[in-house]
Amino acid sequence: MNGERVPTPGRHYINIAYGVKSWLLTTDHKRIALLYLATVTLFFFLGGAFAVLIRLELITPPGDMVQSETYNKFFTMHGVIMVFFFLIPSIPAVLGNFLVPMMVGARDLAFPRLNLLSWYVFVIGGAFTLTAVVSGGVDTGWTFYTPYSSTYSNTHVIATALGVFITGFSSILTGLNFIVTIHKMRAPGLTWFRLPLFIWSLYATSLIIILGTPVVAITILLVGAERLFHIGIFDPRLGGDPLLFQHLFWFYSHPAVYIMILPGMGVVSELISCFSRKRVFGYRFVAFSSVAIAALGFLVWGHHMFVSGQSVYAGMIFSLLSFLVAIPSAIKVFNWTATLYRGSIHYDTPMLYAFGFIGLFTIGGLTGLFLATLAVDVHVHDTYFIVAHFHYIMVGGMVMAYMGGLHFWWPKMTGCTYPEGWAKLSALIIFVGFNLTFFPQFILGYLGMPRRYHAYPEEFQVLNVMSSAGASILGVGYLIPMVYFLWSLKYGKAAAANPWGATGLEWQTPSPPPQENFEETPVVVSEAYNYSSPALSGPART
Amino acid sequence: MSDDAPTTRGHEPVRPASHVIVPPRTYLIIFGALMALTLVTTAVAYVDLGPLNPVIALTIASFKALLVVLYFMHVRYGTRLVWCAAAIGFYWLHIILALTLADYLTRGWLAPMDW
Amino acid sequence: MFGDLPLFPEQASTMAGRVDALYFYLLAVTGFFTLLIFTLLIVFAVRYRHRPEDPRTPALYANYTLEIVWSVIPLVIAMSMFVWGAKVYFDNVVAPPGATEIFVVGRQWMWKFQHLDGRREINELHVPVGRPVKLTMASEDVIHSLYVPAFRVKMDVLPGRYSTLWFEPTRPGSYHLFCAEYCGTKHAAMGGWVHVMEPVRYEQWLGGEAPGESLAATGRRVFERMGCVTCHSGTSGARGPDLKGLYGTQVILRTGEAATADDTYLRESILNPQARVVRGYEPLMPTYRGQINEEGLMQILAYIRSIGPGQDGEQSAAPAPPAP
Amino acid sequence: MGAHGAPPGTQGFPLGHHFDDPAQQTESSTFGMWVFLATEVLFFGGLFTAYAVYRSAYPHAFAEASRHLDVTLGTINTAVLIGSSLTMAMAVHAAQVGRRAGQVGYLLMTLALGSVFLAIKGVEYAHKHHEHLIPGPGFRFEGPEAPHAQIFFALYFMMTGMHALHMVIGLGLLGVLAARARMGRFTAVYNSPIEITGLYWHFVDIVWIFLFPLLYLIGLHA
Ligand code: HEA
Ligand code: HEA
Ligand code: HEC
Ligand code: CUA
Ligand SMILES: [Cu+2]
Repeated sequence: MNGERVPTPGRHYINIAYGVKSWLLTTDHKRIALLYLATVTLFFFLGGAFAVLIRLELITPPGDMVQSETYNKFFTMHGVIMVFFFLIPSIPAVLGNFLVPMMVGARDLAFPRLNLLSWYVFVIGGAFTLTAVVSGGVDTGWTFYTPYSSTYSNTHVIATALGVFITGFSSILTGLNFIVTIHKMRAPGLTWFRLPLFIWSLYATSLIIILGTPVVAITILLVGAERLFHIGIFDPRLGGDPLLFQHLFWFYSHPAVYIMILPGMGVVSELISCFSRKRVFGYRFVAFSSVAIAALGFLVWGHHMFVSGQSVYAGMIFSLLSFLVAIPSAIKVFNWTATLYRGSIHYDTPMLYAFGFIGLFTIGGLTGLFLATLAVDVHVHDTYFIVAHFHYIMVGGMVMAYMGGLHFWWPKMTGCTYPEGWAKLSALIIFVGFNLTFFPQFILGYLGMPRRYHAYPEEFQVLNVMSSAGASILGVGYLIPMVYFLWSLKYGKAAAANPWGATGLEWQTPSPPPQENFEETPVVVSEAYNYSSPALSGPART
Repeated sequence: MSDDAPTTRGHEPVRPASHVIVPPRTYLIIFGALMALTLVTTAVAYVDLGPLNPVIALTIASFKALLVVLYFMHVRYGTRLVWCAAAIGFYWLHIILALTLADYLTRGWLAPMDW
Repeated sequence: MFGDLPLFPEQASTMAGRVDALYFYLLAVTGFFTLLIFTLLIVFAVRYRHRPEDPRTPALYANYTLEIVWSVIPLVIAMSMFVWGAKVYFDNVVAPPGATEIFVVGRQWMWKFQHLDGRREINELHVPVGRPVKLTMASEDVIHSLYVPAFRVKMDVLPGRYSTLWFEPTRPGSYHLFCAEYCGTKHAAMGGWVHVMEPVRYEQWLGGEAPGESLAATGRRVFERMGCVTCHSGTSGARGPDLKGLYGTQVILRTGEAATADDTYLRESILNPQARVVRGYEPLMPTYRGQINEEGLMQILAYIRSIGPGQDGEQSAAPAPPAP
Repeated sequence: MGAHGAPPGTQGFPLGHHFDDPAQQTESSTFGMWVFLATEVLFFGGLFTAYAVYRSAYPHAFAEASRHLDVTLGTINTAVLIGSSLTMAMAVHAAQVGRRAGQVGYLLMTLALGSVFLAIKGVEYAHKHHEHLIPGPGFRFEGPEAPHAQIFFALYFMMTGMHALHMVIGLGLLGVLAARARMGRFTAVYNSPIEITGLYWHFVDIVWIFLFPLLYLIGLHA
């Protein structure tokens, strides 16, 4: 449109400016995405280090490696860091930040400065939590149950809680930005039903963030107030009800588990479609099921409280609703599978991760049904069955999707190509290591091994050793990509604009994209994933 | 959701459509109504109506909030999208209230029931 | 090495079989769907792998029949899980009448059990086989959770409130007892054993030690020692109401509301007496908050239960009669 | 950021580089504020839930504790806040018609009324402090309902405190706006900062509209 906006060839968002300041003061969504990538990766390895320590301790039945106090801090820090500082921001803040404007054909998010602010807020929240880690840690579990957290624990609850509270605002800012961008900044011709499914899933995620996060924020404030001033809100000795905390906490934290899976589902829709060269089957059903998950996800939080002393009738309502929320997930799984039918399937690394996701998410999700079944949950609640359930979804599902997405968009984000052979190998290692780590935990859980135990009866040892062995394989699987991604930045081949032959606006601009994303505002004339029509699908790839 | 269709990405400089200018007279009327309702709600609180007291107090409060939202905050003249954004928070508030109370208000049920 | 690899927990209660049946149903259904998805993934992935000579893929859109089929079938299956699970859960919550009563106090980090005959145990619980047992539980500090995997039962133990749990052991033996809710430093050590005994052995165990006095009798002594009798003497002109025949009945309060004199009510009457004042009495009773611990409360409770309607005194403290 | 190559008709409109036209930018900021307010509803929503739970559990304690609040001051404050909403609405009007003096005047009036509200709130807090009604070890309350009354006051201070915090933030925004309005930054074409601050201010008013009956008026008739 304006002559001055045409970028010089070879100029892109990375080499347009140099120096620390040009990164720390940037409002470019692409650079902010990379800032998030760096911080989130740091937190992943930190959380992973705690996982390693957990698994080391659990090799032998008596708690002989560390004291129970220390172990309790391990799993708390592991859970807090992984959930709030890695998984929640992972896909949204890294891939979402990078891709939302590109996929809707905009030059940036609606509020670029808020976007930068969100990263700073995230870093400050992380700093509080890290301070807590360094100065001795917290031992409440990531769930911060009262009255333990509010009255009895003598660890750094306030610092950690404050960290989580602050990070919450970072998510809120990101979610707000996405919602407004998706509503207001779509390119001409890009109607709702032409949007990539990744955008739909992030839209649903943002809804959850907007409506859920403030509740956990105020809950954390109440815990802090209780701890500092003994006001009685959660203290049974003063007439308060500790279960109220659980209600408020899970009102956010159950929907938050969908914050931790919907973006992954969005990524997988992109991957499946691209690598089978086919439009996603049942596009509208997949799109609406994201929104349905977001909405229904707010109605089921009480399924974490089946044996907590909540009313039996409330338990039944929550159980019923939990089964309903499984249906949209089922719709997605079936539609992804159907997308493969009569496709032209390529086995590039991202697709391997997508396969991994579907398989492991299915297992994790189906075991969620065991937990939603009241009588079975009574037995397996707070056992390793739960631990296995959520790692299957969060690690087997979301982390797989995140890895798949990183591999898929890495050429776009950095302009560099990673070594395909190593990538495939590590995908395989991760898959094997993952199953070896977490499958035995289902058995352990049904046998009755409680979670958050640093010592356990002898008969559980064999399964625990298997799990620890798996974890070491898994750890290697995560370290390899770390190495070759960094390697590729220096030695990787320059990436083409559209290396996978994918549809989608982000592939119609050079890799890495110019500062303003597009040389001119794109105009969209067809639906997403138009792989069947030769004219529109971009360069064919064999 | 069609009213924010991407034609807004066209390049004609339009004056923001959401800026319907509400005449000050309307504001004054609404202000009067809000003040009157404040007095009513305080007055009613002194009368013992049993369980109706909180119901009336909340009804009046909701009505006042509605007036503020519709006129002071221009939702009456806003797009459907703004209308949705204004409603969704309040709707979600009812979810958390309803399901939490579903626990608290049914906790005592089991004991007296002879199953 | 794998010789002692356990894959399935022991079944030692009436609930265990029922939960396991449900579990196997779930395993079958989810196993079916897992296999289905995996098979389709593999078959499609192989059958439709990319071949350079392939024409472009067909433009398949949604098939509404298919979408409805694969939404409704899971929905129906899920509802069957819900109904079955809810039924078993409900039976798991409501104790059968006539169950043996045991009082449980959880605290950081031990379990204390009080039998009605006055016997006390720590971290070990002896129960007879074939008889339903009902636990009335409270915590002195944070939330704990009493869990016996072999029985497939678990219930959180809360501070400031009673929760209950029941089971009927079916096989003699010793089974793990765990604290399942994270409760602080020694959470993992807060466990022990449930010893299920043949009736004969159980009688022996009962007769083994000096029987001591019954829980209700202890409760009565506490009642006297704390000075409750001065007001609740049961004589005319006493300042407080007579507690004989009170348990489980309806009490009319000052406000005109009615309350059932169950465990929770009695607990509140002692710790926060003025919250619900009985009609016809002055709010004279002082609070005993901070002066009596959960165990003492349970002893008084056993005593008040033992003088409930239709009870012959402190020896046989039977469970609450079903309230009207 | 800043305008580059402003399309005709948008002179004086600081168009962000990533927006195509003023309408898109204005609508985005208004909508963004609404989304933020949805968040805010749920933020207070957690407190309202706690309130609902404890009021249903301890109705008498809540009524009794509520009687320790000053209904007169509460009512006056409600009126003051509604008045400030009126002046805020008028400020938005002045901006829309591009009257600079009106903008500054009404913004300052809103700021003044908001400060009056906070001052009265401060007086109330001081009274509560004086009467030892601040939850915590120093809390004193006659009668058996003391612990439950403490929960009432805990909620009272959390709710009004969070509300006051929002007021303080609002006052800060108003101050900045008034200064910028004086410099003539806002015109009939570009005024969305005033508009969205107005939305925020009205929201804070709405929160109070609910807090007032829930906290002050529940014990009057007994
Ligand atoms: C990303 C995270 C994530 C996701 C997506 C889910 C998804 C689900 N979760 Fe999970 N959950 C967690 C993370 C997650 N969970 C965590 C972290 C905890 C523990 C927290 C803690 O205590 O620390 C937990 C705990 C948890 C509990 C509480 C257990 C307890 O503590 O006692 C329950 C109970 O109902 C539950 C249920 C479910 C259900 C029904 C789903 C459903 O959404 C799953 C739906 C998916 C499918 C069903 C699979 C696909 C469908 C098909 C292949 C078709 C066949 C379908 C049918 C026949 C219906 N989860
Ligand atoms: C959100 C994401 C997430 C992720 C990605 C993970 C990843 C992993 N988790 Fe975690 N986990 C949780 C969320 C997550 N977890 C939560 C919420 C809890 C509950 C906490 C609570 O109870 O409060 C939990 C609890 C939990 C437990 C139960 C603890 C207990 O109850 O006692 C276990 C035990 O095996 C475990 C293991 C693992 C393992 C082996 C991984 C692996 O996938 C990790 C693999 C990664 C690596 C191995 C990193 C590789 C890096 C290196 C090898 C470098 C090492 C560096 C140094 C040592 C300096 N997790
Ligand atoms: C100063 C006299 C006094 C003492 C001492 C006293 N009470 Fe009471 N109690 C009363 C009065 C008066 C009532 C009736 C008013 C009320 O409900 O508060 C009452 C009511 C009760 C009730 C409810 C009775 C009903 O009919 O619902 C119970 C249970 C009870 N007391 C138990 C105890 C126990 C246990 C103790 C000792 C630990 C005790 N009381 C000590 C005066 C006393
Ligand atoms: Cu007690 Cu865990
Ligand atoms: Cu959940």
